[in-house]
Amino acid sequence: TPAYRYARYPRRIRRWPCQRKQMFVKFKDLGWQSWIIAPDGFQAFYCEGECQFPLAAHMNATNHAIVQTLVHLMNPKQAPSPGCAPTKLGAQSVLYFDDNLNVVLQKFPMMIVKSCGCH
Amino acid sequence: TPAYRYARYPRRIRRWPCQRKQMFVKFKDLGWQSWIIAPDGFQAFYCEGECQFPLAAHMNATNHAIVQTLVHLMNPKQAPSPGCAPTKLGAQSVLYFDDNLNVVLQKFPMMIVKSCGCH
Amino acid sequence: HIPDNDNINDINFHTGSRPSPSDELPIPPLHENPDRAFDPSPQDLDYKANRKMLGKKFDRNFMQVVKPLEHIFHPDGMLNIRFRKGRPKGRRPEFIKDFGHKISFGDDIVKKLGVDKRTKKLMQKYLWNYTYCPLIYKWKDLGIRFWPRWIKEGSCYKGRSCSIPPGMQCKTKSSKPITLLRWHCKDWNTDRKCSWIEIQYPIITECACSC
Amino acid sequence: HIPDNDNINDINFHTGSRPSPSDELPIPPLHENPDRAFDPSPQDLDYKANRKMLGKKFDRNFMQVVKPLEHIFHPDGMLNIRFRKGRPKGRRPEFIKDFGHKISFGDDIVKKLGVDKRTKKLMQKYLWNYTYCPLIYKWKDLGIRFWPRWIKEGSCYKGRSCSIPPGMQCKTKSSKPITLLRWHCKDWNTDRKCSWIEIQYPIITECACSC
Repeated sequence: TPAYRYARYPRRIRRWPCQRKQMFVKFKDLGWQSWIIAPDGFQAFYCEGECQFPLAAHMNATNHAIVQTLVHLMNPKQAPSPGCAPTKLGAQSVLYFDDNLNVVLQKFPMMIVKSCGCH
Repeated sequence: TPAYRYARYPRRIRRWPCQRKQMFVKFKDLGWQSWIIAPDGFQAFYCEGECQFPLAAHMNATNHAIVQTLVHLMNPKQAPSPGCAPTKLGAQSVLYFDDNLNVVLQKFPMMIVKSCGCH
Repeated sequence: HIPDNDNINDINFHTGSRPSPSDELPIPPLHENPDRAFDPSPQDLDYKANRKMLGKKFDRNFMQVVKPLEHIFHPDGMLNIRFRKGRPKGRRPEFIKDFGHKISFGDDIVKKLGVDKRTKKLMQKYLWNYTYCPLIYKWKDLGIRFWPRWIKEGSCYKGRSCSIPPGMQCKTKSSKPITLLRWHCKDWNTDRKCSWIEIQYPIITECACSC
Repeated sequence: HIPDNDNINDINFHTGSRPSPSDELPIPPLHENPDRAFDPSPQDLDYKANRKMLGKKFDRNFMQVVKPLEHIFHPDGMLNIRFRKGRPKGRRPEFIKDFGHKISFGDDIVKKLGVDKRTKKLMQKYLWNYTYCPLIYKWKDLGIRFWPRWIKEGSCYKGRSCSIPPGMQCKTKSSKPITLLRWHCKDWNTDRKCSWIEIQYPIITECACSC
């Protein structure tokens, strides 16, 4: 389908390799200040960028990503290149209203991107 | 930059949600028949699709993906939607030529996509 | 499916659209917005008024308004061990009670301990001590936006491995919440009136040996 | 940086462009292309010729050409335990040798075992048996493209937990390769001549208790 090809064959321009980028999240912007007491926001980061052959060592590519990269190179119609995704995530403590409307301090796992890679 | 916007704002068309798709890999197609004795290929699968709000339960979204989805919804310029990536990967046994040119049977982890999710 | 007792703040109500917490301890320190406008002023730190607000929930064993003496004498914490008759105080773990039974591999190979009852009890006592995971209590300053600001945190003793063979470590088993006051400005807007709200802070109360 | 001894097949030479194996055992079964054109024909299965090809590498303890009797009598495998003087044959583990020392928490709390040397040895022997992870040997048919096709695979006994407190399990510790023949058609092309090649197949030889 045309849309499919559209997504797969973007204009031949220079693209950034898979990397971690900043994304400061303000809970007020998400409408979450009603259930989150503290903090008021945090640096969550996100991952974005290309996963093209050859994959650099720091890309922490899985075996599957290495295979998919090569399949895409040999035949872009068969599969897209792997996605740039978090390889390591850290936790964040949050003071918030729980189900019983008590304000509790708890750990929220996998909130902050520590590193990105090709997956 | 125009390219950046290009990648972020694709044409408004119906897109498939994040899911697992088939990708049968023939080692001969990758030029790997010289170092891999067996098997001759395998079903590796891959992940592709959209991660848009609200994320369905089976998307196995991390906390970070939930946050990023909402940030993207509120302000697409600040971050893209999370990527569709493997959440579970399985191993594959391979008979291959090792560094010493012996043919050995070993387990190659994270070769086959078992499930996909938003990450 | 919207439940009858529809609580818009219920985290489960928003499954998929809100992040989920975990019960794991310890928790990383809360990250504080450095803007001092969000701090309580001296008049908000009145001991009598705040003490009255907490009421019975004030637990002097776990919270103090000024830097505790114990923190000055034991800045790295104090081991919380209590022994009774040479072994840890408290209920005997199941695996200690079961220790000494016949070992069997398959159908016909069986190995016994081969000692009298008294010696077996000595061994059980030794293993109980060996696998025991004591708590360490350490005073911590939570900062000016908490009242009282000093709390006694629990953590698990991490020295040698607590198992035979070695490999397992002492980790959190149980916790309980203590009640504190938190200075909060609604919507993080200093034009709004800020006030003290009651919050629950988790304290580790028990450790156990696990992988 | 291209090394002097440049081996184009060296997996490290292609880091990032080739998948990497792991040493973990056991390995999942090899997936076979079902096309029978890739099978050896009866004349390729000549015992004398193939036996000569393997030469000294043929190990009758671990490989057989026809279904072994042991497999008929013990289809679920056989426990491979050898005891000597009431405890497992082999070197005494370090943690058994060290067992019974004073337990200390911090500076001043010390707990002793409090038994005589003979009783301590009885206790060590018991714990050695308790934490012992025996091998299970089971014959497996690898299919017609391997020669010999029956091999004796090792696996780790998975019954009760092997640790005190419970939590750890018997897992692979060591392995060794056995040499077999594999029927291989170059480039998986049946127009090409197929032949037997020597391959190494990993057998688990030792298990140990771990998390």
